[in-house]
Amino acid sequence: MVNIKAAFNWLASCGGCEEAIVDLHEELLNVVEAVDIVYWPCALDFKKEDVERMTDGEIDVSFINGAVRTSDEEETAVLLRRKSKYVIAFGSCAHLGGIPGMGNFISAKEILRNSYLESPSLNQNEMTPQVETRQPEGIVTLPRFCDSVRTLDQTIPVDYYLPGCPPPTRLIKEALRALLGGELPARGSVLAPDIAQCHECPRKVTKPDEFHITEWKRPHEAVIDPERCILAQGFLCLGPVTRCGCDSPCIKANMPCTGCIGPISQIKDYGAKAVAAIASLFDNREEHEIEATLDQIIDPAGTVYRYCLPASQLFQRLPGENKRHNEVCA
Amino acid sequence: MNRKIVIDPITRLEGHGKIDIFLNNEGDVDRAYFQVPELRGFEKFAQGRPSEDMPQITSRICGVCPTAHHMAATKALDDLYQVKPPSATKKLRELMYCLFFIEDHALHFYFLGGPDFVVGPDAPKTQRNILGVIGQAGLEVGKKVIGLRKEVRELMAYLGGKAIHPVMGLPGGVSKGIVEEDQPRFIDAADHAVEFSQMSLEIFHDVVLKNPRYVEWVTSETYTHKTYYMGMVDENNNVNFYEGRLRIVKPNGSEYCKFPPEKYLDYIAEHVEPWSYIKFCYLKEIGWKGFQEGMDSGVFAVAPLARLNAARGMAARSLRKRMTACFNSSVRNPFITL
Amino acid sequence: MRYLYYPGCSLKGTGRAYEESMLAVFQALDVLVEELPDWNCCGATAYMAVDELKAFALAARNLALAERMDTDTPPADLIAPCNACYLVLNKAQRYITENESIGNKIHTALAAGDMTYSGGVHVRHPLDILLHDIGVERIKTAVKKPLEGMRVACYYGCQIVRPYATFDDQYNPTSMNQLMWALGAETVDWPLKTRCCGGSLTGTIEELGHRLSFILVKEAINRGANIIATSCPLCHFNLECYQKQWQTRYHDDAHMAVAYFTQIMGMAFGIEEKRLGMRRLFVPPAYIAAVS
Amino acid sequence: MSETDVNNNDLHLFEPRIVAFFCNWCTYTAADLAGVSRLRYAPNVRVIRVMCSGRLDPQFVVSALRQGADGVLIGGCHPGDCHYQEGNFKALRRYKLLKRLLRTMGIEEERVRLEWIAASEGDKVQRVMNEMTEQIRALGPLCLTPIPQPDFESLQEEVLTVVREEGGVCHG
Amino acid sequence: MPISSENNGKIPRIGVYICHCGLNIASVVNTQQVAEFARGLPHVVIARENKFMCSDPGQDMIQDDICEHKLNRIVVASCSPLLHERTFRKTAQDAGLNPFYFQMANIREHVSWVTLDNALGTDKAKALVAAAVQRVQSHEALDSQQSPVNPAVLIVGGGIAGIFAALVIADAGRKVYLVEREPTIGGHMAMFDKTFPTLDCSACILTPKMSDVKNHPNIVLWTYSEVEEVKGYAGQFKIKVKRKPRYVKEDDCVGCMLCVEACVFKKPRFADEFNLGFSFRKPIYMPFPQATPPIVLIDPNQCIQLTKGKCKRSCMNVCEKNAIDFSMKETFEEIEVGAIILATGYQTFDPRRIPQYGYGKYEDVYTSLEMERFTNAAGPTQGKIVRRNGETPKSVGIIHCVGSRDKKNHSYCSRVCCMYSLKLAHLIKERTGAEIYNFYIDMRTPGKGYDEFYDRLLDEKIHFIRGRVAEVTDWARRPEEEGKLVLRVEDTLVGIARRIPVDMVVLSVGLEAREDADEIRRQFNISCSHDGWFTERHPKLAPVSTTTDGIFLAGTCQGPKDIPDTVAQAGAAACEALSMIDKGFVQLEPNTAHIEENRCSGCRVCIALCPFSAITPSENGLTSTVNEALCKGCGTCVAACPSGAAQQRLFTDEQIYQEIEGLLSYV
Repeated sequence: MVNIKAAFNWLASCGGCEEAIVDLHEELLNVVEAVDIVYWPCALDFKKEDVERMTDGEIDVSFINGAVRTSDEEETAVLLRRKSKYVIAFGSCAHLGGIPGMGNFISAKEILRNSYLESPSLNQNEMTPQVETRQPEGIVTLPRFCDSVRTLDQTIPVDYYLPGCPPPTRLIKEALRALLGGELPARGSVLAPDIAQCHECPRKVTKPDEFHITEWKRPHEAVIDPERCILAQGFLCLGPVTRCGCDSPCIKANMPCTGCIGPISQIKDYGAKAVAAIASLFDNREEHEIEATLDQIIDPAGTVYRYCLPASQLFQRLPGENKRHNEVCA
Repeated sequence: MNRKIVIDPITRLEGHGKIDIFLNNEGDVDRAYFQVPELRGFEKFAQGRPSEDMPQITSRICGVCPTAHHMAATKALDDLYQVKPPSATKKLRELMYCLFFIEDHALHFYFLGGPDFVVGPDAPKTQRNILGVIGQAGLEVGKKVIGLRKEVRELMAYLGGKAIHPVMGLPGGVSKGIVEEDQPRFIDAADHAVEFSQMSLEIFHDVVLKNPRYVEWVTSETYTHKTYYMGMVDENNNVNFYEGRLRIVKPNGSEYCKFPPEKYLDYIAEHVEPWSYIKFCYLKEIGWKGFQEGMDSGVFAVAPLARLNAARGMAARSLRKRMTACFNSSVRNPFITL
Repeated sequence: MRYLYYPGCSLKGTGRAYEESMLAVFQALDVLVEELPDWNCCGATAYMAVDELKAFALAARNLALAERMDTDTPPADLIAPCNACYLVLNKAQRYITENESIGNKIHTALAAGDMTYSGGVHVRHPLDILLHDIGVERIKTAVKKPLEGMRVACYYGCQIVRPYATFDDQYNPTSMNQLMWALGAETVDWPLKTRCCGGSLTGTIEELGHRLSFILVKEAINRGANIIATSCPLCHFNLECYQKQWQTRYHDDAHMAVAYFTQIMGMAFGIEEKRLGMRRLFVPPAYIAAVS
Repeated sequence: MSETDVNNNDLHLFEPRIVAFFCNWCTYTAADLAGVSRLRYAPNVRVIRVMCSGRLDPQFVVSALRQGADGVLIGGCHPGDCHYQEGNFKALRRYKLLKRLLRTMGIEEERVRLEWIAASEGDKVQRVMNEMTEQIRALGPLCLTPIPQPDFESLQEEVLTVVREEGGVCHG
Repeated sequence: MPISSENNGKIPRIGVYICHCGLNIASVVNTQQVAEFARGLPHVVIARENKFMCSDPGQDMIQDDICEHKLNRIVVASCSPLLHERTFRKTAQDAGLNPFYFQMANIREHVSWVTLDNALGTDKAKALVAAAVQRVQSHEALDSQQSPVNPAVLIVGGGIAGIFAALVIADAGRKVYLVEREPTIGGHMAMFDKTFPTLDCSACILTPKMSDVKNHPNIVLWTYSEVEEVKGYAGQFKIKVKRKPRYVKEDDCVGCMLCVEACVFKKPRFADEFNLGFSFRKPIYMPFPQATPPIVLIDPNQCIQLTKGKCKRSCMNVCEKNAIDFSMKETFEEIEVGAIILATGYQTFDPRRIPQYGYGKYEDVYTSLEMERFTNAAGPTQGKIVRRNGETPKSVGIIHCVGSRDKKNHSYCSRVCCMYSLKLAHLIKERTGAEIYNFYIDMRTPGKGYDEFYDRLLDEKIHFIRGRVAEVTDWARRPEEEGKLVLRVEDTLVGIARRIPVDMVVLSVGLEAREDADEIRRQFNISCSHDGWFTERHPKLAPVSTTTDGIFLAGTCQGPKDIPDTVAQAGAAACEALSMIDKGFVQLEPNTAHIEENRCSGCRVCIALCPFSAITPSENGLTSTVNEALCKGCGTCVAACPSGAAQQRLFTDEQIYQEIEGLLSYV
């Protein structure tokens, strides 16, 4: 039996997904038994041109992690798509935008200004990175920093998704098994159980029948009882809105779930649904009471969209830029 | 028009890199540009988020060394909330951090940097990687490497929830402790780690130091930068990974300055080049003098070697011997890539 | 408390007594009253009948001036003691804010004199201020000589309740009565209290005007009143000044003291006559003193 | 699938499109009453009937905005009048939190509005519909950034499809 | 739950029907264009118009098409679903289609009746049709559940409406609980003397009915009681009734009145409510001779024993039945009924709100209701009409529309004032021979024998002056006015202002909703108009139903009406209730929520949300489940469910998403 050809690549990501693969530990050896890794910048020395030289569809499966922020990342994604039979969006960034996705809260302009012109550590040489720089020796080029962060499937067609930040070892192993065994589910599926966190939460038994939260606490504001349901203790745990399959490591570390693995397939917009659920857990009636309770939730948008802003139905609406929008539209 | 060689991407390290090399008419390297073609904008989108989320947000800067960012942010929170963590907290964090750098250095040595030496620079690129290393050093070693990393990673997960992107850090504390019956696991791991690093040093000794070609190589001009070096040290100027002051030494090894991390803005500034998204740090007082080495340039180095250069030595006596074995008095910075 | 005060022409003329007594009373109650600088004609009911728009413009200028002033009680409260001024200013206020076309015209008119008016002024009658801002309790404390034996017919006239009844009942106003009770006086039930005093007819169609005012006084007498309290210079004038003529005109004696309600309050507060403009009254103060 | 209707966006004759979610018992009935009383109002608001304002999933609002609505109006019974006792309070709590979310997302306050309208308040339906239409007309179209779609041409779709039709990865 | 029918294919075949509703829709909406547009929508097989879709031809059209074109989804664009959804569902059902494969687009109430611009109206109609078409595709076949109807009825209010409704239902052999707040039933009608236009004695026709109620085996009569709590739903209401203490044992008192005689208060000195304070009673009293039940009660605020705690208690001693019990406390009764009839009546307008009419200022100004008592032989004056000073009035003015047809008060017409004013005019004339002046805006005398009655009074030389009275004053301008009440009025027929001196003034006060109407409305979860009258489900087609199934309206609580109308409506309400009972069950809208177990993570976000405690954790605690019998279908839990596991039938997420998309995608 011929080994299948696999590629691993990162786009706008942190390398955690690479680590996740390395952390297959001894399993990794079995993988390389059955898989020829033809591209993996983090660990192997193949270059882009090696991929370009391949025929279309030559790679059986590409595991692509990271969101898409630069023109270069877009090109790489497109390249791998063309060369691959299957593309698997690997990890939260590729799946939903991930942490870098929060870049969509602000405009690209803002980000560049902040990093290169306003940051307190700068020497104020008023320089910003350019797509093309004419140097004595010739032109040096940089990829374009795009207007917004995109998920992988907003850039190229994606066949499967491995969720999580990083994807849990268990899910990776199952995915590989399915892949090698040719037992993949319907195209477009997320390769994880389609049910929410609470289902496998180690503290499920301690859930109260009803939630009547009177005060939202931040994790450092009170001691979290290591046995009881974290949400019931008034700490904003996104478990109910979040897919399971990660074996709840954060909760095991006595911290609330922050939703890195994303919503289950039923949910169209993680943030909006989280709003529905969170606002259903307390029962003030007077407007000012409600406001007061909500004031305890710092930065709601950043909380519910932390790992999935680019995947939001709202995608992006830059603050205070409505005028600009109108002009654009008109 | 002079020729240009592009190396894209740079491989076997964390992060995105690209090198543009310009050759002159003689075909010699005229100038090379190491570029980082990547920007995500953490500085900006982190603004407006809850402070206590920083350890988890910033760890996403790098998933290979998330613990470093996580810990840095956590300590920043201590500072922000003006709390001094109790000793148990400090120990737990430090333990976590030690686990991390054992695992991380193992990774670097065997997966990323190591192959260049173990299988050698001339080996075909299909070989120049962990698999090649295993091929060379034998499956036994491979199993050891993997075994140790696994053990350590599991303990990291025990403390931090996730080994990659831990969640333990809180202002003035940690989210979880160790129950007594699990303590032996950590003690064992420590022993294994020491054992393992002994082994690694052996390998290093056999593969590198015993190979004159390598030694000549790495001590050659090409691989040497005479810059300032920065690293964290304890009150005895020994290396410390968790806390202490930042010490900067001159190219000749004498102390340039020493300051508490939170004062970094007084000592360090950043320079922007139009051809890379990365910003270049330099010593504020000396100023940006371009890509120059030497006393007069503000350029300084960090990371393992710099850390050793900036310190008087290692706190652990057992390591001092090893260190001197690597450092013969003539050169202070032999192994730039290590 | 501090209020802006719009006198209007009559309080500087025939109605001096009203101004003097009102200021004295407010002072006695520690209410600061500041005259609106550079005020002009209110727009006057008569003018209103001739050229509404110009009348509004005149009124608007006063309102604009008032808005400019900074007062402790924003939106600026502007006291208009004369019922006519009170009505005209109120009417202008409403038309400017509620009728767009008129509003726009007025704004352009003001703009010509580079003024603006955003509708912030609150036109108020002294009755309103005394009853609702200061209150009977406070007033009771200021009473030195309770007015036992004084039986007051409170005359409101038509303008403070029609068409707008902003602070009292349209058909059966009682604010003045309440003040009088606070002074220890009684009030008589007098159904004519909002009936026409003859207005300016007394000067144009005398016969008609006189009859109207005569009816009022006559009925007040029938009702056992010994003094009529007024809140408007014109009403006051009509009810007071023609009493002699009536005797010849109707061969009927309708002799009755008429005083501004503020004068009556002043008396109860024990303010000396001079400061209450008592001497300006046709019916001698002595007489009023006697009845009280 | 219209992101923002192009011919809608000439700002001069911009006709906002507003989706309303009205509860069956009070607000929808009130809208019927407005009809029966022949109260004319702006035709820009289009009503979706739900049994209770408590049924309103914030996802509906978001999805309406995404699909080209310039505003969303939510109508429920006055506090204390809910046919289901509490539903409108639940709607209120979700609305309040959603507003905070939308604010961060750069969406103007006026675009999403909650109103208590009793079955008898046909006139209020008229008022609110007109008010909101004008407010949003003044704001202009919402113009969310379109959700990016993969650019198939550059992917040589035909190649892709060939490849994709092959199905399973595992050989043998 | 989905049922199979050969017609319910997977691929939607949609029929769209656009109603003209005569010109109601067609005059604004270009129905032809809409139909054309509908034809272009996905899965639409056929789109037609019709003048009246709800008519038989209209419905036949749908049914024929279902068979002929194998339609499996129906959309009707016409009026409000609240009006005709049931009609068309049945249409579909009769043609063998599951009734819930139907969706309605409201292009009348929400489009043609509220839109001026035809083009924009047509666009809006298109959008609504597109939404319905898109939504109906995701509809699923459903069975509507039935719930049994408890055959007992609660009637709130013991006026003529409540009394009549109670008797109708009781005679049909059903149990009735009649709850009245006052110590006796009878309501306003019991206070009247004669009834217009027939002038038959009010008491004579009412009191027999009252005792029928008292004696009817199927009627439980609770007077001096109030409904405390209403739970449940159509067919299954659970009611809690508070019974205030009378301090007299109802079952023992025989109404002999000895106790009243014996009361330590020798003289009656407390205002008698029934005579509106024109006569006096003792702390222990019977509201009026024909009171039903005919038993006495003690006013706890007046009785010395109850206020001071010490008294000779002569009343107690004299009562041989030992019916008096000072220790009595309020008690509560809990009952279950299938239907509720509200007959809570009205209150009269308080003319003090119109000070210029001098009520409360001039002693000889009376309200019409007071006059009813004076004319009544059992009234404070034994039917004699006299001024306070005891003299018989020589002239009486009757002012119509006091509080009615008056923007400052009630803009509506109270409907009965003209007629009762005529009646009073007749009675006063008859008994005093006084000159009588009616001041009216318009005479409104529609009704059997009403206008004839008006004519008759004209012959009786009663004066009618058309004009609204400006004021009633005692200010005499002429000697002949001395000591009289002068009515100042503009006679709009003659066109002059007149002053008419009279001895006595009667204010024909209008009817208004009871001041506590709003509380009652909330308690029973129905709605009311701005004026506070309870609103019927539909002004024409459901005049006695409310928006809440199983609750019906009778009498003036729904709006001003005279006795005949009230009784007629009471009968109608009674029959509605009876038909519900005889049917034996109510069709429940199958819009309940359910939780898909395999999706539910057991997060329990939903449980506290359910106001009816319909959601509970499953036995194993792993998931949550909805008890659909308890679910009322608000869908709050569905909106909250972070897993999309909770779904509401007829309002699934999918269906609403489809509706949103349809609404925005095509127009």
